[in-house]
Amino acid sequence: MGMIEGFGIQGLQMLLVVALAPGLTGLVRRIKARLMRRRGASILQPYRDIARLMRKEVVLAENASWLFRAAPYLIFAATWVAAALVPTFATGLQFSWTADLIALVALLGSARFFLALAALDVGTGFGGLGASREMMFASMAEPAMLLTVFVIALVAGSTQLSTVVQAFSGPTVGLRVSLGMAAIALIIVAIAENGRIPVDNPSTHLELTMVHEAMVLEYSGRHLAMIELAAALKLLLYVSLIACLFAPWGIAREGDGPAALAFGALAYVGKLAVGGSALAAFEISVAKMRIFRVPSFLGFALMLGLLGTLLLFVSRTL
Amino acid sequence: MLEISAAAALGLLLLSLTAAFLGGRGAGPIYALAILPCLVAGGAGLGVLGGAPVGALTLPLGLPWIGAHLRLDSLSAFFLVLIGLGGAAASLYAVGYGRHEEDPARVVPFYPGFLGAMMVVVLADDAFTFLVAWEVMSLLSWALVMAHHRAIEVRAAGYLYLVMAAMGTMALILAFGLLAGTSGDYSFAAIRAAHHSVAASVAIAALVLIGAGSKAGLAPFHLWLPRAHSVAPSHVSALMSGVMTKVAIYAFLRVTFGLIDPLPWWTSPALILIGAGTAVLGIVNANVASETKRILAYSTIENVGVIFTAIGLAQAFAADGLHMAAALALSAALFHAFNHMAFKSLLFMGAGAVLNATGRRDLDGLGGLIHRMPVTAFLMLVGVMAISALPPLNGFASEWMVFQSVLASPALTQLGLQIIVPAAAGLLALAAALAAAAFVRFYGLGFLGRPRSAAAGEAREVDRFMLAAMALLAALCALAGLMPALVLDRLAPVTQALVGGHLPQQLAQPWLTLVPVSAARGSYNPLLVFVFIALAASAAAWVVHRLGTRATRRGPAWDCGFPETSPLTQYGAGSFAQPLRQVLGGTLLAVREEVDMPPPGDARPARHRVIQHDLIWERAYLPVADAVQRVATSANRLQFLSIRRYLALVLASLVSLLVVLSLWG
Amino acid sequence: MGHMSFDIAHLLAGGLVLVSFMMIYQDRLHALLNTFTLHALVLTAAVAWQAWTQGADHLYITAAIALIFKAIIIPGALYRIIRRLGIHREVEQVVGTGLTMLAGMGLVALSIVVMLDVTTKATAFAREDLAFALSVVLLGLLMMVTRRNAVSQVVGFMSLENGLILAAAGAKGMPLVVEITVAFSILIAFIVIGVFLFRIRERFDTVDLGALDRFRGEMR
Amino acid sequence: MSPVVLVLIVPAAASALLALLPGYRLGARLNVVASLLTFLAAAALLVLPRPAPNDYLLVDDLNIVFIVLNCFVGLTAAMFSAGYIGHEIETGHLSPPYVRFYHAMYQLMMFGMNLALVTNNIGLMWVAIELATLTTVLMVGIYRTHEALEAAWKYFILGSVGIALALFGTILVYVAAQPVLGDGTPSMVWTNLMKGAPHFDPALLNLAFIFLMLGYGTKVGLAPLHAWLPDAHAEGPTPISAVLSGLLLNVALYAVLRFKMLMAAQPAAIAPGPLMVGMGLLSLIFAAFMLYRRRDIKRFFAYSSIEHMGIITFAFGMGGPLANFAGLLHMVMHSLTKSAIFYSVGQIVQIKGTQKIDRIRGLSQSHPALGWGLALAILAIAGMPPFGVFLSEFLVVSSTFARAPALALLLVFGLLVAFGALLLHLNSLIFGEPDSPPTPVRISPSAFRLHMAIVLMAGIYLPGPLVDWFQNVARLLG
Repeated sequence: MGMIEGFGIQGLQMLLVVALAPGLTGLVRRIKARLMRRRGASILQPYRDIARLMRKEVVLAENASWLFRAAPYLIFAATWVAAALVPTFATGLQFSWTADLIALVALLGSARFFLALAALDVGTGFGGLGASREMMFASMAEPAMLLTVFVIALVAGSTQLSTVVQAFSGPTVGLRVSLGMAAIALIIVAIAENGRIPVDNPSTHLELTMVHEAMVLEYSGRHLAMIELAAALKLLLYVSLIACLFAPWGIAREGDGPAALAFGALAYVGKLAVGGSALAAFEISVAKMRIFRVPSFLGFALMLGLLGTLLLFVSRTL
Repeated sequence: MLEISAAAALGLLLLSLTAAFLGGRGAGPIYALAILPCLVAGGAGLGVLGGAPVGALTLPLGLPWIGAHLRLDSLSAFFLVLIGLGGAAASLYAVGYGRHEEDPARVVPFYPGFLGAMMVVVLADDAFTFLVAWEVMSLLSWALVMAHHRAIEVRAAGYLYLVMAAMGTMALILAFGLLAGTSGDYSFAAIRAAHHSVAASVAIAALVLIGAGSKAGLAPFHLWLPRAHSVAPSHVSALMSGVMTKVAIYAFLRVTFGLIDPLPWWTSPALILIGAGTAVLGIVNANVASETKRILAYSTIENVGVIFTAIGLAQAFAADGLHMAAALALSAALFHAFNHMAFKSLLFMGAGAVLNATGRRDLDGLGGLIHRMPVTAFLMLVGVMAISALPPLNGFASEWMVFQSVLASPALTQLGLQIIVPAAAGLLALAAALAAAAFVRFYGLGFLGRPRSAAAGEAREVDRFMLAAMALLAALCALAGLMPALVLDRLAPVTQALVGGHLPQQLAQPWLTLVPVSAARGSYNPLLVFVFIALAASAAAWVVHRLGTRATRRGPAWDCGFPETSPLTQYGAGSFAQPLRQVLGGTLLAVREEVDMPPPGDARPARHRVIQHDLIWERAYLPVADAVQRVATSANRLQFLSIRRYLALVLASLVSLLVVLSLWG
Repeated sequence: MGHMSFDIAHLLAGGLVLVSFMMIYQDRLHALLNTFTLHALVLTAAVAWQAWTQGADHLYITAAIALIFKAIIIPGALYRIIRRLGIHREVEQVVGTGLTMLAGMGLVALSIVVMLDVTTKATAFAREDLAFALSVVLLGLLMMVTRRNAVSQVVGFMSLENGLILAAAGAKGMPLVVEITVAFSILIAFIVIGVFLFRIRERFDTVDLGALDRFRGEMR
Repeated sequence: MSPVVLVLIVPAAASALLALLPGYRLGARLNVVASLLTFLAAAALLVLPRPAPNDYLLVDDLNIVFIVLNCFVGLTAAMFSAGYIGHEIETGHLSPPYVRFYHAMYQLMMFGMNLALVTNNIGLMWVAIELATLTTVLMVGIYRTHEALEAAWKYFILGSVGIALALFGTILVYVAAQPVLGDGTPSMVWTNLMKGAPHFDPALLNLAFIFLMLGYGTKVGLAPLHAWLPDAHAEGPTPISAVLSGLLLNVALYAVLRFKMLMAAQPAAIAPGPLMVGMGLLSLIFAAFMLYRRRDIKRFFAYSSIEHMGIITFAFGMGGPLANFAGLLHMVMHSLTKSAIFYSVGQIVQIKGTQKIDRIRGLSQSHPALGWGLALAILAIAGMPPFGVFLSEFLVVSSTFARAPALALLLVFGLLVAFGALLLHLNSLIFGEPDSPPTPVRISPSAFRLHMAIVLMAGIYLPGPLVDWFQNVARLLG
């Protein structure tokens, strides 16, 4: 593959994820609304929201520091770079080797780190509440995710996502208990990390139940737009990650022609739609849990991840 | 090179004597003078890592019949670089920090000697010289810890520290006793030449683990560390946490990878689990501690745990003959040691700067310092990002390497290890995530938000020496994070010597990517990640500012419409820790919370009390202390007997000896 | 002659052990001092007999010292002390007489076992003597341990020392015996003076431990 | 005149002279001068060719260590004593007649100890040790307080019983030697005994050794025979505490070592090692625990002396070139360090007017030189480098662990327990808020500094000839 072409695909993918992310959020909201017998807003509503926010004046708290103002961009950038690393419709991206799965987890961690710091910056009670809960969730979710990464990497012999996807789409992997566990763990982590029901409620503004929203309470205008976009990107990232790992069908290989690329893109959009619908369906069928039930929910993921690694060795040595 | 570094160490020791004669006067020049030998020694170490010949030297000192042997090989050189860098930065910092010392006569005379002793430890090539330097290092750092001796907790911390240090030294003496046998030749050359049985090797390794581990802060010998590190003057805390723990790691590596035959594989699970357990234990405590320097000290325990886990991995791989994997794990351990030196020193210096500016070390008395001390706050942000293992800084680079070496575990032949390694990796992942939580709390409460005390509200930025030292270390964190190849390539001779393999040359990889094994296995390019993030962030900012608006207005905080003016309504150290305390503290800390809620209509305030226990302290340390005291009390009755009873003792000993003799004969 | 001299030496040494037992048996100070005088007299006889059989004239000096100092001066001084302190009829054993006697028996048996087991090559003469001397030493120590009163402890110490003199006299041709006797006599004189001057009685041993603590300058 | 004779005559003559001379200043000076002369004579022994041993005097590699050390500490203690006594007279603790008596006794004690060390005759050795004991008894009781008399009395009675036991042991050695070496003096001469030892009755030697070990062991201060030692150290004048710890214990130990060599020369006899090892360990561990509850600073360091005598006895009991070397070195280092500690403590007690540990606080704040000096000395005695005690402890522990791990573990246990106690009291003595304003120190610290300099030097650099000599002695000890 030529250099220019590689850059092109890479750039295309980066733009694609940004472009699709609000759409996915909108889709989920829409389906949720329909399932609850509401009409719901258009799928495009998140785009409109973001555009509107961008044009609005920012109201900064008096004692907000530069960190508060820089954080939205950093959060967005980190999430975006992470999202760009996940193969969406094609593997063998030009810069896929810059970071692997572990780095991807860490990039998301960076975004969260800055978000939590920003939440503490103004010095309100809600900011601290959100940040402390978020970090508590993260301290369970991140190791769970890393353990699933280990399962995947041990099966595929690599932490490089392109390599992993190629390996998984090949015939050698087959069906494995460990991978199943890893998939469930990853889904749980995805729910928690994106602040979906039952862990958090993305649409709540009831103070005591919120986590993510509590952290961004002081943001407004373009800053809030960046954060909303980052949140949407994160959801997209997780869905694409789960899709490319556990449903690697249709992804264009390195060196495939434009037809394969087009098919890959189509398949990708399809997978997003399916993932979004599944999420929506799941969200309306469960109730939000109490805050201190969440750790055991995430602990379950952690256990699954650990069990996955253990079973991997047991089943292989048997 | 050896001569130069030995001269540097000697120079530092002499500087100590000079300072002792000056009795606390001339602190600034002495600290400034201490920088030079550190740089020289660090340079000499770099020289050896860069291929200068290994030097050896015998001085007619120490143990009379063998003399004092010194040797500078690649392992020593690496740690010498570490000491040199950490020491130079701490000394530069101290030029400024030392001005505010209330009683410099209790700090300055011990400080250069402490640095010098650490250098001698890594240079020593015989057991006696090693132990003397080791103990002098402990002793001088103890004296430094006792600098503010008027506070009872300082004395208690110093006591615990030196007793634990003595215990560690005893373990090392026993280990060297086994190593040298009865011949009395304690030089490392003779020890290397001797053969040790497997049982002896394992016993030696266990003793060294106790000896070096207690100095490094390995659980369950870690309890002195948060106490002592947090009460020492801050530049000393930086050295103790950043550098002295590394000297302890050096000791462990020196003995287990150099002086004894390779250990059997079944010793490594113990090491790995102790390391991983230490990491989690340390960082959980860091999450609930409420003093800045104590949080940092607990985090040191975590990082030491990570390093020991990596060393355990290296040992497991080496025992299986997997030299490449062993080299990867060992490189990860050493790289992490290097990184920890950089960011932990930086963080302690920052905590010291805050202490200096506000007089507070409790998070509940800080806040808002990002406005009052912008430079310190920025440098500390680099530090907390590095220690929280966030890309593209150095903490993540070494953490990443540790995980990469975990992923080499399928090559291991023992099922037990195959199972334990990922489990330990899970613990490390937990520790890493908890570290991020701890440092969000640390930074968020300390530097962000509104000041929680008048002192924090009136803080002033510290002087340029302190800032320069912190800036240097922050730059080091960034450099080692963005171009890990610069450090990793220097490690090749070390890993080659210790485990017989080394990583491929990293500087030669395209785009300066970090490729430990092969590109297909996993690679990470911090430079590009950094560039991407920077580009993405600035592109986003540009687009937003271009398409949207730049308008900004300042107003009161929103806070759901009910902004509260008192800074005490912010989250504090206890409240931020509450979720994690609730989740993890139940078992690890035996936390209990008591809420006293007045009935409706009652005007008295509600009370919330957290009862927290350190189980290791209560179940392991206090019983020992109690037992000693009990025995002492009952033995003490013998002080108050009458002469008749003393005579009865004499008669009893005489008769029993005679009976023994008659039975024997 | 050889047999006869051995028998007499044996008899006298055995007599000394017997008197030691009598001393342990005494529970009144006055009677104890009387018995000790007897102890010193038997020692004098034993040493004089050794001087005669060994032909060692310097042992006569030892015998004389034993007679004059131990049988006359010291008991006399101690009589005065106990009368002045008014304790001459006091019962002051810590352990009951029977038990003490039993322990004494054990000690004698022990010393005989140890000695007989041991000195197969030495002359029977020295061997028997040493066994008895060791018994006297141990019994003296036992007496110091089982008595509460300073005076009877001094007596115990002196009987211990008598055993040493017996041993030294029994060792054929041992030099410095006289010097040692003199040295010990000085020691005992010191002790007696100490008892006399400082009224050690209450400090030597007392039931009141609180008082002891005060004296030792260190409270519990 | 041979230096050996001088070592004996100078103190004896000085004692007589001091008994006659009035005036404590003159007496103190003369005391120092006499000690200096004695020390010079002892030093001359090192250099000059040694006299051949005769029936009464013997100078060999072993006892020369003790003699030189003895005379050196005797000298520095006399120097310290001069300042100390001056202060005691000023404050009225002592009256001039008592001081005259004190000085005379001091030299008499030196005479007794030197005699015990140079004599070639085990009977004379016994007499000399008794003499040294008696003189120290008198000096311990010199303050004539209840406590001092009590301590002196205890020392006296326990010492007398010990001496009696030692005498019985000496008689037994004679009885064992007499069939081989003949009647009379030859059978009590050390050099003859060593030659004849292989033919002695082993069983008699066994019995003798038990009595000698217990008898002289009482003087060494080994548990459970130690009871006199803490009180005697605590209640006597501090120079005498220094001399007791630094010298008298060594002299008794010397006697034990001599008889240990004798035992070793007869292979059929029981090995003396286990008994010494056992008593050494018992003393170490017992004293280590006793250190915790001490409230009197001098008694505290007295227990530390018991602890160290335990270590030394242990080392000699283990035997072998490394352990013997270590034991010898440890003995020298302990003497120097402990007497230095007592010099320092003497000043502190005079400044603070109390021996109670909890009334002495924050010395590093109120008297920096004195406080840091004491801190260094305590750390030195606790076995911290770069002081000499560390070298010997390192050798004892490491060499023992390679031979008898269990014993080494016990040893380490005792050392750590003792370390904990030493540090505990160091913390309260040296650090914290001082409870009284600084008062000037008047006694010159030269004796203290001299000792500490030597101890520091030994920890870093031991001169080659000294090492050769010590190694030679270590070989002699077997």
